[in-house]
Amino acid sequence: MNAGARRWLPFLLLLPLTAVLCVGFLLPLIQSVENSFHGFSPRGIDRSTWTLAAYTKLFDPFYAGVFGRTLRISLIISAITAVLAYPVALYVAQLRGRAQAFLLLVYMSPWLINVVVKAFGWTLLLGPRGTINTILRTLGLTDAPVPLMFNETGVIIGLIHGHFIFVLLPLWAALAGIDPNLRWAAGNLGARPWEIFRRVTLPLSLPALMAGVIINFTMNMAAFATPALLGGTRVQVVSFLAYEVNLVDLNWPLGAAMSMVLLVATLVLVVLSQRIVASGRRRVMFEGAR
Amino acid sequence: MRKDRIVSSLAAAAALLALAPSAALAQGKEVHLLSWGGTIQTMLEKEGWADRFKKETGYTLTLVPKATSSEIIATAIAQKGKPQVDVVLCDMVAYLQGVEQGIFATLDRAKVPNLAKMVDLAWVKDGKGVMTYVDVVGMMYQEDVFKRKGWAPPKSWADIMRPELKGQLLIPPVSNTYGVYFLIELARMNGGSEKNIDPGFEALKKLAPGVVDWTTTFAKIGTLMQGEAASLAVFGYTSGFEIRKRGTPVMPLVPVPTYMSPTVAGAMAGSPNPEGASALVNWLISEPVLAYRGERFGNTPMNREVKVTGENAERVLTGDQLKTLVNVDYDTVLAKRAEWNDRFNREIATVR
Amino acid sequence: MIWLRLFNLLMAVFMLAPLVLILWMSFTPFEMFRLPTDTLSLRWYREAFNYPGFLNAFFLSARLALVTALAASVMAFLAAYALVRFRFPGRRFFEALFLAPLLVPGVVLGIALLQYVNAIGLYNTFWALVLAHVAIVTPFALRSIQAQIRAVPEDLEWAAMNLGASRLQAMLRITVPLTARAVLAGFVLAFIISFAEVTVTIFMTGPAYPTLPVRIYNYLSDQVDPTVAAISAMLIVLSLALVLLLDRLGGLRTLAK
Amino acid sequence: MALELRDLRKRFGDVAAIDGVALRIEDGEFFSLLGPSGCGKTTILRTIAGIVTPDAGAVVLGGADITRRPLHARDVTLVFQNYALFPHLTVFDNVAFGLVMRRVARAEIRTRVEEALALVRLAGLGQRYPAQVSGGQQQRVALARALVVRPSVLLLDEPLSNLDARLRDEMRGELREIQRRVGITTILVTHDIHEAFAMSDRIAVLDRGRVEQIGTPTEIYQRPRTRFVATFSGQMNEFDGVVEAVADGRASVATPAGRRVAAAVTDDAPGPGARASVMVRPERVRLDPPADADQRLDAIVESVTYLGGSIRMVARAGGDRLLADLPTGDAPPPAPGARVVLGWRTADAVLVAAG
Repeated sequence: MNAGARRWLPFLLLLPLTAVLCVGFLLPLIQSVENSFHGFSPRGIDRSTWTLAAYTKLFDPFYAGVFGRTLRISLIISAITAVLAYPVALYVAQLRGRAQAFLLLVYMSPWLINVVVKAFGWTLLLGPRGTINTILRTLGLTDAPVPLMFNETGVIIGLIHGHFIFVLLPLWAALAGIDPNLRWAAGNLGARPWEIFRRVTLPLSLPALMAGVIINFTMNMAAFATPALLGGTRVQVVSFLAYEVNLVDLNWPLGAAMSMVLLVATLVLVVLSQRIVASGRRRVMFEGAR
Repeated sequence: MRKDRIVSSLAAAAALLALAPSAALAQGKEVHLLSWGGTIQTMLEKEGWADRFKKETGYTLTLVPKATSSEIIATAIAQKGKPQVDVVLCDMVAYLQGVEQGIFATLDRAKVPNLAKMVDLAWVKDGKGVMTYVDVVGMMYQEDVFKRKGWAPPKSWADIMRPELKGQLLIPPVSNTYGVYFLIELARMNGGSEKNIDPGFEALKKLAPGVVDWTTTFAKIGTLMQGEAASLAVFGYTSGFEIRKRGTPVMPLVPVPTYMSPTVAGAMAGSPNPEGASALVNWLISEPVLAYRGERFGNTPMNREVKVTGENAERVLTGDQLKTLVNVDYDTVLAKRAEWNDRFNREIATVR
Repeated sequence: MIWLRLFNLLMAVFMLAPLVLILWMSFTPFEMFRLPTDTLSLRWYREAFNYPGFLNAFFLSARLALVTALAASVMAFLAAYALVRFRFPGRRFFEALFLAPLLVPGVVLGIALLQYVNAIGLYNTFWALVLAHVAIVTPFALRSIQAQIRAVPEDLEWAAMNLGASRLQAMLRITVPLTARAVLAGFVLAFIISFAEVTVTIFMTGPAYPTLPVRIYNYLSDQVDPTVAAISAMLIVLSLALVLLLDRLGGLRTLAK
Repeated sequence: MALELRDLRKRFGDVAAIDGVALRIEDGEFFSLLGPSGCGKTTILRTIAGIVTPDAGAVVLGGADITRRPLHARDVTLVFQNYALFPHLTVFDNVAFGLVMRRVARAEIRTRVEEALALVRLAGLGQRYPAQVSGGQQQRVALARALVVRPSVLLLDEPLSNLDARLRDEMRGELREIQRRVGITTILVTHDIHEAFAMSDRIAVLDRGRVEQIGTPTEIYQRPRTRFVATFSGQMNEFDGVVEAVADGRASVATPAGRRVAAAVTDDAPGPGARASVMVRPERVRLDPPADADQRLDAIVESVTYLGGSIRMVARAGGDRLLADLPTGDAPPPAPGARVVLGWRTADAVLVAAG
């Protein structure tokens, strides 16, 4: 139904953003895709030859391993974030307006501080002689410092902290938007609180949770500063390696190929997960009908 | 209505925005220097050296600051063929990568008169660049910690292999300039060389489990040393002094054989302001600038005529000392850089 | 309920811990990132103001974030409107395009942008930064706006048009006011993200436009004094003040719809 | 102004929502589109308003083809089923919206909006928001908003369906009254026959995108032309069979059970040999029929239900089941099991072709 709207109207509305994205994103990216198919030597990119060398190099077990680690860490972070964010969203959603807004701000606060500076804050907190280890030692829980930095633990803590809000926001919006009548109706029909949660609240908030987790996941996959600063060389993720390859080796074709593979892999995963969610939602509804 | 108030305050903000002065680009009389933020930026912008340059030459000096030599050279290469900067100042190894990609012009002796005053060593690749000052690769250790634990202070490169230092080390990775020199020294120490780097990697592999972090920046080393997360670090000699000066009880030392880490300046080929570029390179290797670097940071000037005085003077290398420094085979380093870095990432970086 | 509350308190502590530490450390008398023990000092606040670069960078970042957030929220609104209200060929392509900047590592996008912007002669201009930042923040602004437009019954627009409004008038008089909260939320999110962006900006920004995060990043490359902690502390206080102002204007509750 | 629909067609995927509709609505007429949900009546209304573009056919208003005219330039206003009141505007601003769009002078807007609010008995509520008034009041705001611009045609999309029963009855009368006073051509979409009968000058009964019959309420109710119209417009006793003979404005149908039933017919009725049904409304069936009731049946009472205004009797006559709505009188109705005679006049029976 789109009478009264001329056929070009949607395109006219899309034009400004598309134009900006063309210059600010698409065309540079296309150039970088082109780079990924060129040869490389210490003398620079050889634009006269076309080759798949950069891509075949990525089949190497080492690069595959780095991709695997990136994927694994990203998934772990998203999973933990989802589990942690759900109760927080539940709590925030039932607060009154102003308290709600202030609490959301607390969760948004990691963005108010520069990543690099924040990393120094983490060093003071997580380092071998940092606040947490000092507390643990004072309580007599450990003798040797617990390694919380320069390993995956550090990266996971840092990224859960950094990307928490992207799961929390949509989830909170969905939970706050659920008609309380539905819960009352379920209770009225004899459902206990846990049942109400499982059969009404959870299924209704699942799409939002999934949307948040997907954004969170893609951000984890592309994160650079936090893994570099909290994980160091020991936790090599794709972005970190892409930095080294692009800047230290100056091998732009390989760097571009890496990001292309990362982009495509993430996109595929996102689309796949959306499919699974769609079929999962049908199942939840079916179960609910039983 | 309160919605109106939000809208009107947004509108007011937008109006302010339109009135805000946009940084207009001064044309012609401007020279762009692509280099580090940090101390260089402080020197130029806070301590008034950019104004001095303008007074002396008439050019407005604008710094394009980056965090690392790799970022500096990547920025320069991205502008290949259509550069927007005139002069690049960064670490030797990264600079040579730029030379290899053909982004630098040959310096003109007539337009850069100070070149005549430089030591012979300072010439880079037939005049594609010039070393301004050098730092040496050093170590720093926590005096208090060593005393407390009854360990002997380290003296030589070999001391780093001592078993009690396991879990106490901060070492720069091979992607870092100091890390490259350290790798070469490890190779030489174990009977290898730039051309036979395997012994170096074997030694790194032995060290790897005892490394707290493969650290690339001065700031991170400072923080970790201060928090006693580690007690021995390999890095630039001057950084050690800087950290000590800021109240962390580290003792810097320079083991023999000594490696220098030069800072190189040069002009971009096809730069928008070639005259200004020559003037800036000339100024960067001039006496006052290099004397300042020497006095403030203990950097050794490559200009023969610079006299360094003050507390750091004793750390500045003499002409004779300069001759004893290790000659690194830069051609090999350059050809192997990506390969070594790749190997480090594969074999060493994740070992614990 | 008590458990939920306790858990939430714990999470809030986790969220605020590094910030509080930085705040605390900004009062250190030492020249390193070190927590003050017996005395507090304001020396790093003085340093922050003595260093001309930081103040200018702050204003640049604020200006950039404001322009970016304005442009992004307006353009994201128009695009979201088209995506929600119309069925047309290529719709999914546009949706994917608007979300894609989220998926590309900043390092790669930064270098690609540097080359491209240099090639088209936009290097070292304010607008190059705006273009890049709009691309980066759009995915965040677009989502919530899209959802909110979907929540406005289409019949309201039809009713307006039926009463003589053109589609544009219907959009401006009906859909815009009814989605103002989401657009405002998108604006705030875009502002925050643009203001904090480092990875892409480091590479592509020219010398005339070093943003505050880039300044801080570069500053920490070979110095380590707590000036940046003082700056961060002031930023936290400033954003708190802004939030309170927004609350006075009634905007905070609109954020939390 | 008169409105004409010429062979209007619209498909949504496989479904023909409008399947060749042709209508003419006279100036000042109150016209209803009546049909079950999904019959295409709302789509027709939206096509007139310009929200839906038809695949074929034309909408002609006062002699001008407005099929392709953008909806904001049509001079036809619609009261939406859910009213579509703008939640962020006051009642006053909602009503004023169309006038603002027409760039009417401020002072005139004020007087006209106040007039319109007075017309729908909402004077004084102008500064409230839609959420602050009751459902019936919302409905009247929507009506005022549509009327204030003095459109050529007023479209009403199930305007009473969201109201409770009492309010609905009240509004029905009020709406009709307002329409008469303003004298505006009005099209009502509804699935409620009582609503359509009570308000309309004429009615079009729709089924699956097609017009089944157009006529006055009396014609629709008393002389339905199709089986669908007959059964949709109320209860019917049906006798299915084959037409035996047609003569003198009456036709007789033989049922498979051997019964002969007659009905009054017009010229276009099914001819001899056609399968058809004779239909009689229950209230036309009499107990102990008077002499003029020429159709008679012996039946046994099955059940009797007291409905207040009438008594619904279900009886069985051979294989046929009969409904009769009898007036409540002083005499008690026959008990279940009693033998009775039921009858009606041929003139009260209609003949429709077999569905």
